[in-house]
Amino acid sequence: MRISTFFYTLGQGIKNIWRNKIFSLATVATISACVFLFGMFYAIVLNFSNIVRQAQSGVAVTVFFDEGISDDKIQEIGTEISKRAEVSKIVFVSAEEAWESFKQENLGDYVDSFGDDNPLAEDSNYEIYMNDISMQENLVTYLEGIDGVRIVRKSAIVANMLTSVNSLIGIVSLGIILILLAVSIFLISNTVALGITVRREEIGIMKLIGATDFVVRAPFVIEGMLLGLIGASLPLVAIYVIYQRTVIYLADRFKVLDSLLQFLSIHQIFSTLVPVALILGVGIGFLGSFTTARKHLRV
Amino acid sequence: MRISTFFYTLGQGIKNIWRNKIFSLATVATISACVFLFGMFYAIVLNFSNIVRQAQSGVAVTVFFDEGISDDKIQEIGTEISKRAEVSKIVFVSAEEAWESFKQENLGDYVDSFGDDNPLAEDSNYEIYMNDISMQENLVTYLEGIDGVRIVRKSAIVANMLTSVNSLIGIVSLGIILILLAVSIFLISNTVALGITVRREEIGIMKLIGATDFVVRAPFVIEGMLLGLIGASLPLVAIYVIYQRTVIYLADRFKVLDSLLQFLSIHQIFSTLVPVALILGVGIGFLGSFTTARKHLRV
Amino acid sequence: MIILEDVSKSYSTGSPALNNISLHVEKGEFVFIVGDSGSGKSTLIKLLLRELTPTSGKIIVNHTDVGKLRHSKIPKYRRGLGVVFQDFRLLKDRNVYENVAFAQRILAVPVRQIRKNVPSVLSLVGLAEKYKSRPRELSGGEQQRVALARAIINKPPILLADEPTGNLDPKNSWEIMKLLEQINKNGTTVLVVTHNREIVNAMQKRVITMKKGIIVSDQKKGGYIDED
Amino acid sequence: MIILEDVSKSYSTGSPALNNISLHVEKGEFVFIVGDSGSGKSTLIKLLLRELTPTSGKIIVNHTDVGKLRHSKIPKYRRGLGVVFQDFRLLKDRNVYENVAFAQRILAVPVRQIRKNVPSVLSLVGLAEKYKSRPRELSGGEQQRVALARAIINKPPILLADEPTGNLDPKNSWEIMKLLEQINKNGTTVLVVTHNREIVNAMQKRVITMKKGIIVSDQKKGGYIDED
Ligand SMILES: Nc1ncnc2c1ncn2[C@@H]1O[C@H](COP(=O)(O)OP(=O)(O)OP(=O)(O)O)[C@@H](O)[C@H]1O
Ligand SMILES: Nc1ncnc2c1ncn2[C@@H]1O[C@H](COP(=O)(O)OP(=O)(O)OP(=O)(O)O)[C@@H](O)[C@H]1O
Ligand SMILES: [Mg+2]
Ligand SMILES: [Mg+2]
Repeated sequence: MRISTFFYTLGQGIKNIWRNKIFSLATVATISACVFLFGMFYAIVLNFSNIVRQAQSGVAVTVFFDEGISDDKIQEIGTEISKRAEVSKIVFVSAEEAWESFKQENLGDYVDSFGDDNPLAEDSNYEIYMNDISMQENLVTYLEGIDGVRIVRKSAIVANMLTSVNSLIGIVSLGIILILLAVSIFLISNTVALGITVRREEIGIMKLIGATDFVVRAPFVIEGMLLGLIGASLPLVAIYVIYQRTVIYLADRFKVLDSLLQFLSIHQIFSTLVPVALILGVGIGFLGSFTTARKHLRV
Repeated sequence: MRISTFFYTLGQGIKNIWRNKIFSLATVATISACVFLFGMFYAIVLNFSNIVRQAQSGVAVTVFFDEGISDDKIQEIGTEISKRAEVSKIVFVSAEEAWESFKQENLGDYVDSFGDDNPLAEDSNYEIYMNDISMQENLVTYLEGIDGVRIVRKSAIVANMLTSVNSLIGIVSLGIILILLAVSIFLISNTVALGITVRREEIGIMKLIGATDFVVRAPFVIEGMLLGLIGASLPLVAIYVIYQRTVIYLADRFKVLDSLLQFLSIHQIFSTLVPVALILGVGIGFLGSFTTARKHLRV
Repeated sequence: MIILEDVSKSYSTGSPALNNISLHVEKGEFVFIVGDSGSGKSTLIKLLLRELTPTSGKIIVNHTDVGKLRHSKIPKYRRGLGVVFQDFRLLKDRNVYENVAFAQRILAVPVRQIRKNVPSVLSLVGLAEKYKSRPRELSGGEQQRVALARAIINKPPILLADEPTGNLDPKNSWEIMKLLEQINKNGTTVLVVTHNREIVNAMQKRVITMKKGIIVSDQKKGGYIDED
Repeated sequence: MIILEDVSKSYSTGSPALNNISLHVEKGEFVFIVGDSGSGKSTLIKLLLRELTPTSGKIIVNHTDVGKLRHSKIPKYRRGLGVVFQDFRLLKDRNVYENVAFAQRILAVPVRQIRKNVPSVLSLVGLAEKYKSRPRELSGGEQQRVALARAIINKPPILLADEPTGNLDPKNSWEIMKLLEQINKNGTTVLVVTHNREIVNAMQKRVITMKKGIIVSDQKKGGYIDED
C-alpha cells in the first residue's frame, strides 16, 4: 500500500465519523453506556466479593490446651500452627483475657454474681484466623492431632455459611458479569452494524466504480475502531472519577462499617477493567464494522 | 378521523416495522436488552435488600426482670411489650433454658466445672425481636421505663451496623437502579430515534406532498409503541422463567443458607417490574418516535 | 394565480440561484420554463412549493402569501399543488399503487374512491401493470411516470412539473405532454420545466427562459431560444 | 470488444427485461442505444457492468467472460469501464471533487496527479467552480455532469453512459455529446443510452433500437426510429 493511500484511508475513516454524525454519536453513546454499566458492576461485584472474603478472616478456630501445660509448649504449638498455609493470623489469649472478654460479652451487669473467681481459669487459648474458611475442617483435624491440645472449638455453621455465601456471590457475580458482557457485545455490534448499514448504498456505489473490498472496507473498519476507542475511554474516565468519590463518600457516611467496608483501590479494578473495556470497544468496533461492511460488499 | 384512516394509520405503523426490518430488530433488541438488564438487577437488588432486612429481625433485645417478680407480672409485661409497633416477636426464656443455651454456646466441654449450679438463676428473660432495627434505641428507652424490668440488654454495635448496612444497600441499590434506568432510557430513545432518522427523506417527501404532521407522524408513533411493547414483553417472559429456575437452583445449591436465602416470589417482583418495563418500552417508544418524527417534520 | 415580486434566493454557497425574479401566471395558463442547467428553474419550483423560502421578495399563490405561511398551514397549501420532482421523490418502501394512493389518502378520499382512481391514473401514464412494483424495480422512465401520476391524481388547481420527461423516450414524452395539455384544458394551471426543445417549439405555449437566476425572455406563444 | 450471445435477463417479477439479445460491438465503436421506457436499456448496461448477472447467455467484454467472473476479479474488471448511471449514484457525503477523485484513488493514482486531473475534467463538463459542493447542493444537470466527469476521468477503454443528457439543456447536451465523440476518437468504445432524437439523428452513428427486451433494429449510420 502506498503511504498516501494509507493516510487517505485513515483520513476517510476519521471523516466518516464526521459525515455520519448522528450514527457516530449513537455508536459512541451505546459503547459508552455498555462499558460504563459493565465497569460499574465489575467494580461493585469485585468489592462485594472482596468484602465477603474479608469477612471470613474474622472467623477464628480456638485451641485450648491440656491442663498444666508449660508456656514453652504453648509457644511451640503456636509456632507450628502459624506455619500452615491457610492460617493468616494466630493470637494468644490468656485465661484472664478470656474471662474479661467473656464477662463483657455475655453477662452484662450480672457479672458480680461470680465474685473474683475466674470460671475460665485454665482457659488460655489460641485464636487462629484463616485466609480460606473452606479449609477449616482440614485445619481442625490437624489441630486435634497436635500433642498438648485438649480441645478445638470451631464454628462449623458460620464457616459453612460463609463458604456458601462466598460461592453464592461468586456464582451471581459471574452471572451478572457474563450477562452484561453478552448484552454489551450484542448492543455494540448492533449499533456499529446499523451505522454501516445505512451506508450500504454508498458501499454499493464504490464497488460499482471498481473499488476493491479492501479499499471500501478499510475506512469503515478504522471508523469502527476509533468509535470503539472513544466509546470505551469516556466511561473509563467517568468510572475513575466516580469510583473514587463514591468510595470516599461511602467510607465517610458509613464509618460504623469501617471494619467491613474495605474498598479496593481503583487500580486493582482498572487492571482488569481497562483491557476488557478496550477489547469491548475497539474489538467489537473492529469486528462489527468488518463483518457488516463485508455483508454489503457483495455487489 | 375516519375509521378507515384510523385503520390505515394502524396498518402503516405495523407495515413500517416490516419495511424497516433491520432497524425494527435493532430497536426491539435494544429495548429487550435494557429491560432485561433492568429487570435482572431489580430482582437481585430487591432480593438482596430483603435478605438484609430479614437479617435485622434476627437481632433481639433481652429484658431481665427484678428479682422475685411474679409470673403474672412477667406475663403482663410481655403483653404490653408485644403491643409496640416495632416489635415483631417476643419470646419468653426461662432461667433453665437460658443456662442451657449459654452453656452450649460458650463453654464447650468445659461446662463441668460449674457442676449443677445455674449461675444464671433468676435470669429468665424476654427476647424481643423487631421489624425495624433502627427503632432499637426507642424501644430500649421504653423497656427501661417499665416497672419490674431490672435490666435491658441490647447489642448496640450489631444494631448500628445492620442499620448502616441497610442504608448502604439502599443507597447502592437506588444508585444502580437509577443508573440502569437512565442508561436504558438513553439507549432506547437512541435506537428509536435512529430508526426514524434513516427515514427522514421519506418524511420529507410526505410533507412535500401535503401530508399534515399528524398523518406523517402517527404511523411512526404506533410503530415505536409496538416495538416498545414487543421489546418490553420478551425480556419479561425471559425473566419470569429464568428467575424461578434460578431461585430453585440457588435454594437447592445453598441449603446451608436456608435461613438467609428468603427469595421473593416472582409476583412480588413483577408487581413493580411489569409497569416499569412497559413504561420503559412503550413510553420511550412513544416519546422517542414522537419527538424524533417531529424533528424531521420541519420541511 | 401565481405572482412573484422581486424574488431572490441565495443558497449559503455560491452566487444567488434566483436574482430578483418577477412573474405573473394567470389561472389556467400553460407555461414552459426553460434554461441552462443550473439557471434556477428547480429553485423556482421549490419556492412555489414552499420547500424553500425566498431570501427576499414576495410569492403569492392563489391569494396566499407563501413566504408568510405558518407551519401548520403549509400542508393545506401544498395539497393545492401537484408536483413532479426532478428526482421523482417516490417513497422507496412502498409500491407504485401506494405511492400514488398516498396523495389521495392525505386528502382523506374514501378508500373505495382511491381503489378506482389509482388504477385509472396509472393507466393514463401507461403503468397499469406495474402497480405492485417498488420504485427500485422500475426503469427510470417508469419512476418518472409514477411521480407524474401522483402529481395529477388529485386534480390540483396548480401543477408544477420539473423535467417530467427527462427520462422518457420521444413517444412517451409526447403522450405525457398531451396529457398535461389535457389537464390544463380542464382548468389546471400548469408550469413545466423542460429541456425538450422539440416539444417546446411544437406546442406554442408561453415560454419563460431563464439564465443564471434571471428571466431573460418571456414569450407568449414562444419557442426554445438558442443562444448562438 | 463487447460480445453478447443469447443473453436473457428476468427479474423476479414480470416478463423478462431482456430476451435473447445478441450483439457485437467492436473496439472503438460509438453506439447509441435507444428504445421505449422500460425496454431494457439500463438492464443491458447493468449486465455489462456486472451489477447484474444474466439469467442465461454469455457476455464477453474485452476477452473476459463477465458472467463467470470471480468475486475477487470484479473490481479490476469494472475499473476498465467508465459508467454514467441513469440515477447518477454520486456519493452523497462527499463533495464534487471527492466524488470524481474517488475513481482515481481506487486506481492508486498519485495524489499530485489527482490534483491536476480532477479540475481539468471538471472544467471539461463545465463544473470547475462547483468542486466544493455536495451532490444535494447541485442542480439535476450539474449532478449528471459530475457523474460523467467521474466516468471519464480514468480514460477507460469502454464508456457506458445511461441517459447522460436527460437533465441537460440542448446546448449542454450537445457539448457533452461532442465530448463523448472526442473521447471515442481517442480510442474509447462508447455506448450511449439516450432518448434524444435530435442528437441521435444528427450524429449519424450506429443506433441499436430496443423494444420490450429485444433488439428490433441495428443501423450502421442510423437515426431514431419512430414507431408511427
Ligand atoms: N441546496 C443548495 N445549496 C447550494 N447551492 C444550490 C443548492 N441547490 C441548488 N444550488 C445551486 O443553485 C443553482 C440553481 O439550481 P437549480 O436546481 O435551480 O437549477 P436548475 O435550473 O434546476 O438546473 P437543472 O436544469 O440542471 O436542473 C445551481 O447553480 C445549483 O448549484
Ligand atoms: N430490479 C428490478 N426488479 C424487477 N423489475 C425490474 C427491475 N429493474 C427493472 N425492471 C423492469 O425491467 C424492465 C426494463 O427496465 P430497464 O431499467 O432496463 O428499462 P430502460 O430501458 O432503462 O427504461 P428507461 O428508459 O425508462 O430507463 C422494466 O419494465 C422494469 O420495470
Ligand atoms: Mg433542476
Ligand atoms: Mg433506464
